[in-house]
Amino acid sequence: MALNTQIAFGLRSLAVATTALAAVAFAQPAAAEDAPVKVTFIQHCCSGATFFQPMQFGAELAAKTFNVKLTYVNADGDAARHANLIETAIADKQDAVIPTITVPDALNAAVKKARDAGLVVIAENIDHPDGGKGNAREAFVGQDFITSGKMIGDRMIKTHNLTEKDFCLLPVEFPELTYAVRRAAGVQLALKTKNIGSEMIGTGTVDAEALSTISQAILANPKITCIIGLGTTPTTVAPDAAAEAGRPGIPNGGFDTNPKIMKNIMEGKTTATMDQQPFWQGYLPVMFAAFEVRYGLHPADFDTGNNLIDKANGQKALQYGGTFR
Amino acid sequence: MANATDPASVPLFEARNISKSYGHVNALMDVNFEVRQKEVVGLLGDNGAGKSTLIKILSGVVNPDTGEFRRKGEKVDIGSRRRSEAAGIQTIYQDIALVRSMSIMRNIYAGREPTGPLGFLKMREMRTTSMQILENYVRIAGITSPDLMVEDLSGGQAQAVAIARAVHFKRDILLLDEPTSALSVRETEKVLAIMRELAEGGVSCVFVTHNLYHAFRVCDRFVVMAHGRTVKSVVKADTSLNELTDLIMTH
Amino acid sequence: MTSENDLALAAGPPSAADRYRRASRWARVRMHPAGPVGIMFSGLLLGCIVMALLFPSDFVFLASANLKLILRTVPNYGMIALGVGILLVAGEYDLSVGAVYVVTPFAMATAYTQGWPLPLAIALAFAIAAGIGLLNGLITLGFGIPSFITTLGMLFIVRTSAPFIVGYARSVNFTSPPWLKDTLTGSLGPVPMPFVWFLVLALVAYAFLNRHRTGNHVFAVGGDPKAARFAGINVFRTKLVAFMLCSVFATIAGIFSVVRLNTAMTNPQLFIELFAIAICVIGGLSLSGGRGSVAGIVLGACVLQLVQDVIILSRLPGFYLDMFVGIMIVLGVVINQVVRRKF
Amino acid sequence: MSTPAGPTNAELAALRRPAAGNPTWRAVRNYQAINIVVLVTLFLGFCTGYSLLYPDQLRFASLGNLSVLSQQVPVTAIVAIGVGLLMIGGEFDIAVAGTFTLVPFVVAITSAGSWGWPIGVSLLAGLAVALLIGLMNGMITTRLGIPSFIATLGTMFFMRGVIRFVSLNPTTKQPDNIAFFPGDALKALLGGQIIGPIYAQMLWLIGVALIGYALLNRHRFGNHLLLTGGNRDAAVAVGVPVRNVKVTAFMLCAVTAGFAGILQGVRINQVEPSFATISGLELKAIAAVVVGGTSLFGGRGAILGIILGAVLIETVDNILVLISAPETIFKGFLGATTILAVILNTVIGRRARR
Repeated sequence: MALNTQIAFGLRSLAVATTALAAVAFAQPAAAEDAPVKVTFIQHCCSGATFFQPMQFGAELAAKTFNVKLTYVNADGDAARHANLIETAIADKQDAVIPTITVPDALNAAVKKARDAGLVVIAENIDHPDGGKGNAREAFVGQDFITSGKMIGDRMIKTHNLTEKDFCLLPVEFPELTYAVRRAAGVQLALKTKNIGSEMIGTGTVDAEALSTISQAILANPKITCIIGLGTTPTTVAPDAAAEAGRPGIPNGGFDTNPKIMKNIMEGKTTATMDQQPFWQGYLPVMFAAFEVRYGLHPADFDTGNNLIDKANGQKALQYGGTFR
Repeated sequence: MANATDPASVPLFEARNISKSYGHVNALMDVNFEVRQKEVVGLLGDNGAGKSTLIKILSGVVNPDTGEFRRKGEKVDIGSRRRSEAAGIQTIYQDIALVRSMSIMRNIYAGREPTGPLGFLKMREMRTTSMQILENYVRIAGITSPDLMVEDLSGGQAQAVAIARAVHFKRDILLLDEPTSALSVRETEKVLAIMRELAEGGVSCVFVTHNLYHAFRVCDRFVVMAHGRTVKSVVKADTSLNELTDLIMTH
Repeated sequence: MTSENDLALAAGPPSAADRYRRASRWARVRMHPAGPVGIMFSGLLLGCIVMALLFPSDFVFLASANLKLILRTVPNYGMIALGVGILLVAGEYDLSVGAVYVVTPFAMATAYTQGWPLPLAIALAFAIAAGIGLLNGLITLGFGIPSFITTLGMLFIVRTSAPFIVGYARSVNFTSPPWLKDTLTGSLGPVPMPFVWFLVLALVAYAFLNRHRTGNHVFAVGGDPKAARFAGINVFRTKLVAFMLCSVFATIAGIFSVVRLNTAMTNPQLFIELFAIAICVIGGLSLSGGRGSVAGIVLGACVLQLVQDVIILSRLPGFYLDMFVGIMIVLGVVINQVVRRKF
Repeated sequence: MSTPAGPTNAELAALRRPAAGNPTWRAVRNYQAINIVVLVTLFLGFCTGYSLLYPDQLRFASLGNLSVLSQQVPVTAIVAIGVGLLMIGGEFDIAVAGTFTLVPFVVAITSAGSWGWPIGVSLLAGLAVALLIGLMNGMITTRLGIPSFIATLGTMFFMRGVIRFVSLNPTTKQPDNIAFFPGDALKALLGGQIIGPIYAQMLWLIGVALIGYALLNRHRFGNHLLLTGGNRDAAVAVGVPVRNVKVTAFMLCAVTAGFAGILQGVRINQVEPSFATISGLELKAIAAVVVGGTSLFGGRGAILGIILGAVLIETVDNILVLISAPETIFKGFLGATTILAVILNTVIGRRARR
């Protein structure tokens, strides 16, 4: 041990930053009863995005609770990097890896390799379209985008009595991302039952710009009588956009929660939002992994995404926003 | 040596025993150089003779290893650009040291802007004065407004503006380092004429050039350098173009 | 025409100066740094008005809601572009503005919700901004490396700093006092306050760049650092000031956004830095420094927003908005070149 | 070219005074990319040494980890070589992520389904598209005379739209990922395991690097490129067709980006339209190139340096994963690495030249 420290100290002068980090990471908890379970958790995109905060909070809470050594990494929306991170986890002799199956064909091989190497693989947030039959992941914790899209669509139709005369704007940060594509498909499934038309528009992630883009779209198209934001940014700014376009009170709803969306819901500016409960998507897979590795308990699929939040049940979501919600 | 008590014979500026070496290379060895009132001095010599180093030292960009400077007999320090300027020395380079993308007026005042409270510019004062400068010091045709961009001027016009700027700010010694080598024949004539006018008006010039014909036409005196030393200092009346050429060639 | 004593270049080809003297008022407009973008803006505006009058129901450009919206939106990128523009004139880039725009108001909102008095929280935001600008400048100038690299690195460092310090990606409710919200985002008569503030900031930037000593130095160091140094200008200090101003302007824009949305988030706001540079270049600023005008930046921001507005109002598929923005950026710069070259 | 305001002959002579040590050592010291070679060697040496001494703490040098690196690093490095060559010519390409995505899309679409082209033809079609993109970037930049930073910023946004269009799923009318299974032969050729942790991508990188080296250091084009980037006026003066050189560099850059995109697509069996938007590949590539000692202003750079720049960036990232560094720190580290490496390059470079 002393030798180890000495060498580490000597090398530190070579590359200060690297060693400093290494020192932090190598500091293992002293003599735990069980060895910690090593888990790599891969968030698929968007470092710094507030949506993922409850997820990370959940993962870290579970790690603390169940003596897990957690490596939380971000694939930056790059499928190849995602595959790399899974393979790195295998090479790093992790006990479990928790990926997001954003790009199924890209990750199948890596997931299979991880299973073959004896790792527990639990998917979170986005699943293979064919579920458990699609690849070798053992369980999935997350939202069914299509079902949840249909749910918010149905809710908007029901609350606002939308008919075929209505028209829905579906703003989303990046229209080509998986969540956008599948949520849009779900929402359109609901809208189709009433023959309601819809149109997607890309807003980007800059809040102020998204606000303007949506308002302009409302101005340009007086047919628009309903807004369903397919991601956090457009859902957040939708009511303000309607107001700035001179048509406050256009029915609007969407996906995800954050303090601002919750505030809008409680103030009645937004009808409802589909909460996919990212806390569970962080907490459960880590817990499942720890229990399977330690006790051989087999995990199961868990749909976190059926929590439709409106004014009636939003108080807690507002209260615990940013941690559990 | 001149009698120090006779004010007329005291040189305007003197550099004594200047030496400068870069590593093992001696760029200047024990050089003496002086500029008198109302004269144009030609500083001649082949490449590597030490002219540029001397000019850099005089304009305060480079510090000599040894040596001292006197202005009108009094010892002065010219160890930085500001001190050199304070000693009345201004340098004009071949690649005209004006900001091409700025107007004439802003160039003239760059770095010494007249300002009011909070550092805001006195625009009216700047405009009128710069127009006066352009009209008084060197009458430059084609320049109708101080708001013209320098990049829109011809090389000669720009060089004239640079000279006007230098003269306006009370410099009485102009170092002109190859000021004409980027100019057309016609423009070169103008700049040579400006030099003569300036000397007669009380601003002494040091003219560094490779072109002996130009030098011979405007200079009152010649200093020939070679291998980091001054080889000869001679007034125009005592020499000829051929002699100067020989001097440079043989060293 | 020319006397013997005169230094006229009698028989030479007419210099640009001669041509300038003879140039018409129209040509002088085109020669102004903001000329091309001004022409572009006027043409675009005229076209929009004509179209709106021809098709009042399909193209609702003149609806007061739409006009207000444009005025509300222009300042978003416009304010950032003012700072980026000043720095561009000084001959340097800042890619870190996109991160500063997010992080400094986030710090302000966090401090405010933790009970700091508002002025102190705002001061904190500006202090951090100035610090980042200072660091950008010190690294760039101290080590003599390209600012493109320094600020590219800083973009990533600053972007991750807030989530790193608070431990998670976060969003903070920022319910500002009504007076602040009204002054920043209300409206003055029919004109939205953000635009009023944008014009005020543009005036400040103009006063700084064109009427202040340091502004004069900014033009000089950007145009020709060697000549500037020769004229006795402190290049280091001048550029440092420009770096700090750039970050400060980004922070102002960020505070407006946070007050407008009542929320500060750590979400990365992608591509802001690139849009800000695009606005400057459309506005006639040179990427190599030394040239440009505040009017150009203001008009550049207006043009970019107008184009976006036209695309959405004319019901071109919003799905391909990016594509039109891309064409617009290239076209804007090309028009700039063409108009100027014709002179 | 004479520059009278520059150093005098005496100063130049002083600079030329013989350096200490023997000629080989001097040649090593004067090599352009020496700083990055030393830096990467030290860094890799440290990581390898540590992981061999304490394999349970840092599994850097394990077979599995090296396999990952040998599949990932070449892709980044190949993109960086193209971007680097272009930067040596004095220009930027901000649109590489678009090319990287669009080209494999073209290959995947034309080689499957109703198109059904032979894979070889599809590959050529993909590379032809890359050439076209490069030609477009180059023409906009050189013929219209606008800065490449802005020109390619425009084409970046433009290509996003194009990618959204070509990626529309005919049934859902939404952009979608496309599966890309080009057959075992091509898979082995472009991404097969050669031996141990060595994958085909490594060989392709070596191939591209050799071509890049030959072009840059052993071919007239390289000379023209260095001259164009280093001193455009001088290049024009000696009759170098500056515009054509730049357009060629743009096309080389697009082709390498497209080829890297194909390598990636073959490896992960899928092409995703979102990559063009959020990957940030353009900035990562520029970072790798300048970390490798290439001058941002053109005229200076070495292929080996560019590759090592990519190696450094990818390895630092890999190490951060292996030591379980907090997620929020990754991008910050990329930024810090970039700044520090460039400082190191310039400062040491300046000192060596002094």
